[in-house]
Amino acid sequence: MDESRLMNFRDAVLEALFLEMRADPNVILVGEDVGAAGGVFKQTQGLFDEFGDRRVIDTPISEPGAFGMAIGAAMSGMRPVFEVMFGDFMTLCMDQLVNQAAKVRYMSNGAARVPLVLRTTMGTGANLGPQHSQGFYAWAAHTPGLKVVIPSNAADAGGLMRAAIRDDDPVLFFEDRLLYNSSCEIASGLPIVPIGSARIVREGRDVTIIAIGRMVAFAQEAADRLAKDGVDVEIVDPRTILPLDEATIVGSVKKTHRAIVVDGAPRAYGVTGEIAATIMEQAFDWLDAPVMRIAAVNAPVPVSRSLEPLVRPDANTIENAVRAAIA
Amino acid sequence: MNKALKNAGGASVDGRLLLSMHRTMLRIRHFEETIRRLAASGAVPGLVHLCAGQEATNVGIIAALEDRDFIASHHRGHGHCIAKGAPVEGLMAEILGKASGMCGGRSGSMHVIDMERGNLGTNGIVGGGIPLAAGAALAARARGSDDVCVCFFGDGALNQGLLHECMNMAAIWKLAVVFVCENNGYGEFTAIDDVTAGPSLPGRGEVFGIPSEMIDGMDVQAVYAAARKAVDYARAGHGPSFIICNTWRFGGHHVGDKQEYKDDEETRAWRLRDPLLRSAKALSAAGIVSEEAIAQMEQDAISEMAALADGVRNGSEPAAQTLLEHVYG
Amino acid sequence: MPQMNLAEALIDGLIWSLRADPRATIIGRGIAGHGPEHAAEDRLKQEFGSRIIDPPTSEAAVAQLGTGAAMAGARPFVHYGTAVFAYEAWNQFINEAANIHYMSNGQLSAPVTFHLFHGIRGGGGPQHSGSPYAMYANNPGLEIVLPTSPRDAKGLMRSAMASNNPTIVIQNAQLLGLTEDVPAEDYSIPFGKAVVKRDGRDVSVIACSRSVIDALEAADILEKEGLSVEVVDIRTLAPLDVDTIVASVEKTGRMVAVDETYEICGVASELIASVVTRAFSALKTQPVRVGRPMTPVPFSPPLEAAVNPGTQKIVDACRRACKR
Amino acid sequence: MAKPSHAERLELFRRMLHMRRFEEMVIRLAQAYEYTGRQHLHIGHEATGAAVAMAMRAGDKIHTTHRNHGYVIACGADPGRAFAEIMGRRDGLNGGKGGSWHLCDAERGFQSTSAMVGGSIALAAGAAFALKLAGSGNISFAHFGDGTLDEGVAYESLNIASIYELPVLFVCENNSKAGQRPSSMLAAARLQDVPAALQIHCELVDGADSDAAQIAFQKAADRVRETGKPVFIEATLERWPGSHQVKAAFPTGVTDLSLALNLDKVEGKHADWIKQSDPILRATRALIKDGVSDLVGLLEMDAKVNLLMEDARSFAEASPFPDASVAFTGVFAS
Repeated sequence: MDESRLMNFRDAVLEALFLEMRADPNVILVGEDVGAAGGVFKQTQGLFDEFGDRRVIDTPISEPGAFGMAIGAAMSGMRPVFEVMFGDFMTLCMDQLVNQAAKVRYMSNGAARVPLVLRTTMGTGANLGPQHSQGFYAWAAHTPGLKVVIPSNAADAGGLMRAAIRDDDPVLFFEDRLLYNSSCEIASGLPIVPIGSARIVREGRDVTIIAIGRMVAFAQEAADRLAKDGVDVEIVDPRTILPLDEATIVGSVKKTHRAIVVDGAPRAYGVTGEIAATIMEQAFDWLDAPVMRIAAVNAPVPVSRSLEPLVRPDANTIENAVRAAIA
Repeated sequence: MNKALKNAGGASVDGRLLLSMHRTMLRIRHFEETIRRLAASGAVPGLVHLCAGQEATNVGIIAALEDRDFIASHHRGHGHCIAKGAPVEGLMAEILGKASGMCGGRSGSMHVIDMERGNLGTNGIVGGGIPLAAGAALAARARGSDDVCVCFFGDGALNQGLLHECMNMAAIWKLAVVFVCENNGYGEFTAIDDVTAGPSLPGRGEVFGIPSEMIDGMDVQAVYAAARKAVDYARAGHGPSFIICNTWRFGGHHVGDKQEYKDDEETRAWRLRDPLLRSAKALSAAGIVSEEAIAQMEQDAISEMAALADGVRNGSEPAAQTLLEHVYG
Repeated sequence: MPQMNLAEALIDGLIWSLRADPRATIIGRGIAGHGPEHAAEDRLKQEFGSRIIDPPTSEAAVAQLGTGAAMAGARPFVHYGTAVFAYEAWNQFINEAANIHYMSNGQLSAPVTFHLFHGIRGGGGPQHSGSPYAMYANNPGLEIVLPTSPRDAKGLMRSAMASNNPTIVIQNAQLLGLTEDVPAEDYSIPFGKAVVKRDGRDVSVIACSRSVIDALEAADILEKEGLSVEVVDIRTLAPLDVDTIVASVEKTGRMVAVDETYEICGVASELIASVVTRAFSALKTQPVRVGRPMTPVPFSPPLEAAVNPGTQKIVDACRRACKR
Repeated sequence: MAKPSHAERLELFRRMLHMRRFEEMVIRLAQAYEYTGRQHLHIGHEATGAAVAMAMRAGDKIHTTHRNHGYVIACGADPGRAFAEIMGRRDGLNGGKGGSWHLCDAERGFQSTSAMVGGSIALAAGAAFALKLAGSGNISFAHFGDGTLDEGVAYESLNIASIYELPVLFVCENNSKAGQRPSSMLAAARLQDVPAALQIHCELVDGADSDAAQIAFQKAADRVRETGKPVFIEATLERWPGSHQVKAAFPTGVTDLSLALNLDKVEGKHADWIKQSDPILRATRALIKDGVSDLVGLLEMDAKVNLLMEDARSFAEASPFPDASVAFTGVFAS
């Protein structure tokens, strides 16, 4: 009776919104063009028709004010899903995010809470340039009080969105736009995926690749190629950056003795450094080689078709890194 | 005792209400005086911003609210907390960072949150409370409730983009928000006129079609009357209002500020307009209570606050092992 | 050589910058803070009063005022009293100032200096104790400078004002009173040069900002136990001088990375990841991180002390690294 | 001020034609190359953009929003290099690093285009601040759409420009449509009420009327130069039906100047826009009616512009993609 369905990333998140909004009248959606327009990436289609303008709220182009308002609504009993059209615009919400949302529970000694999801898109690959491609999750992960989720596939995206909406703390939910049309089999009922648990995407003996978001797909491609040469790659998808499932990552590295961390966001002071430092602190004596990092270069994202792909890793860079690591 | 009063501004306030507002203002004044002394003796960690002089705006506005309504405050917010019903001992302990503080010593003066009484918190960020207040009103609208939310901010926040954004959204969605600017003439150490453009401050609300007025913030009856109107308007679903209360802080930006930027003559003139003198005079002139009774009320407030100081000062500090509690739920 | 405290040295660096370049201008006040050192600012006001403006509390627009002016040929110095207030100008730092030189393919640059106070400062509480420099450094296009001594403060400020890039000088407010001899004449200290503050044999402590001072104290304590600690001050987060750090770690064979900011995605993590990649085989034991635990900074003094990665935690970390 | 001379009116029209033919070529390029980035075309805004550009003097600065192509062309940028930039090519204005949203031609005072809503208005205030400091007598221009006033930073910048008396001309292109879902959700009855409340002088102009725009922007720029204070102009525009292009197309057809004298022949879904709101056709009619030129003369001018755009396209197509190594350069100025 439990039939799985093929569903893409965008639809899985949308279904999660439908399910949670039906289940809890306190869940509201707030953002630019999320209402009758159905979202600029068609990611909120149908919600306005079913839930109306009291629960699906179109805001002016006033990110700081509108996000602060969502925080206030969360403190007063709502569970808002706040949508920031491009992750780059999250910069406009930083004060509200860091100084209010992340701290309210702690400052109130637990009396107040901010059950809120900030949902935003990111990613290179569409020639959108320096102000519309950035993934800013390292900042969020540097902020206690927030949770940071980066799904790599449709099933996780839907399941994690359900968990995020049910969570009593502010959760940042980063969606790579280039994954929106990627599909996978999803079990009936869209099972909830718990926040804070990594997934071992593929088991292997020779090297562990820890890949973030869309990089998981590149890592799989590289692993398939390497398998033909007898190189057995293990891939770990952390799924959540904060809290990070250190046990799964460190456990995998203790098994393979080699680690490569792959991320599509800038390397400096970012997630690859965090994961690499964690491994080196906790599994130093098991390591046969230093942890390698592959991440976006330290430059803004250029528009040009020839330049843009150079900014972030892909299957080739990952494959080359693995070959270097086991050499 | 129950007769209506008329003041010079034409606002009329029930005698019992005026008496109760006067008592709350006295408690705030002497609470702040106690904190000032504690700070001077080194008992208060960090910076503390006192509201003495601004009691009428704190009390007059909040008196027009019901218990279920919300407020969002700012860094000069002890008076708002007390007027909304916060336990003064817990508040004092919080300001001193003690274990028995309302927020367990985590927040200090600038971040006191009191959800039980609908207080979204004092706030360390200029304008930070404004969207929180609008959000509480948005939540009320989503719930189908007619709860009202007041957001207090200082004149420094008048130039924050957040205010512009939130006034706009409150106007287009008819949110039950009352925007209250406590204009004490100085944003930190800068005179408001030096940094604030435009012919009129109410004009900044009127742009959005929001009923806006500027009132004497040293007159608790006038403040109450304006708040009554704005709160009723919001509760009836008509949307936001904007009240600018002209007031004065008797102290500096924070305890220890020498206030060299203020003019002595101006300071003296404002001192004469002390909101407590004004309400005391109104109470006795109308024969609500005797002057002796008013003096006794003040003594009671002094004793109440002074009695707390030693106990709070000697209270235990929070234990280090509580450090990581409540980062997440 | 005159003695100056850090606040005075900072102001001295600014004064030399304004003398050297008529395009330099100051937006903001309270540059020497509001503590006991605040009077240092008076010299600046006396000499250059007409080149200082006092802006409204409009953090976002003020950042952009500085950036736009820089793009049009001015060299503005923009002061934000407390680093956390600049969260309101985040978009302007990251999406505008940091990108413009690259986006315009070098046609434009934004030589603006943003000056912020950061750090646990005693009762600052959750909203006034923030140290967001690791977040800035995650973003390409910004230079991040963290002075830890009066001499450095003057020379680095001079370089910041002369730099053609958007530069963030982010100063731990508790260091403003540090005093030492500072050359009276004009000089500058280049970015991207870490400095070995103390030579040692057994373990390298790599630190920045306030943590450098704490590390030096820790080194004194450990010396009495017979442990020889080398302390490296990285001085600029971007550009980061990896060579000097690697050389130190290769010499001692042990590494402790210390920083006042949060551990996760913080400075210490980046230092370990980028240094160990190069010095892996020289390392005798695993690297150790010391940072702020993942909680907002509480207000109450004992709780505040518990989050500060101060001297004792550095001492413990060095012992751990040396297996003592 | 004096009414513009025939020569000035023709110059304005010439720039408008450049802008229109440029954007039409962008559509063709997008069709030919399945270009994946997005662009925001400036069609329908030509009178405003050209009038602003003509009011600029050497040394003035302008900051625009992402709907910027028209402005950069009106300011005199090389269309070939602009096409190349939009296509991400080596010889683009920004060497392929900026793209459609961030065109920059600093030599001509075209400082930057910010794709962050509200970005341009604040940057232009900063430019005005620098120009005032330098005492050059130059002014800056801020171009933005009606949605920008929803942003707090716009309000902060207007306040700052007012209190510091900064020489900046705020150019607001209001193309929101009454009765439709507005791009602006401002509660204010009129956009100008916001700057007016901050004591900034305001003007309103029909942005599709090239003569009115030319006079209004010249007058406003003169006023900024004379008083040293900001001025805010709202130019009202009817949104071009292809304004939000998901798929590159010509919803109102390729512009045909001769239609200006045969408006009754215009049919179809967007006939109203073509008949009433196309600034190019309106200007064509006015120039002919006032005897400034005749249709033959204007068509000749148009033919030259078309040739220029063809050449520019060839230049851009011939330009290679940039070498990979430059992706990592130019992050910092030296």
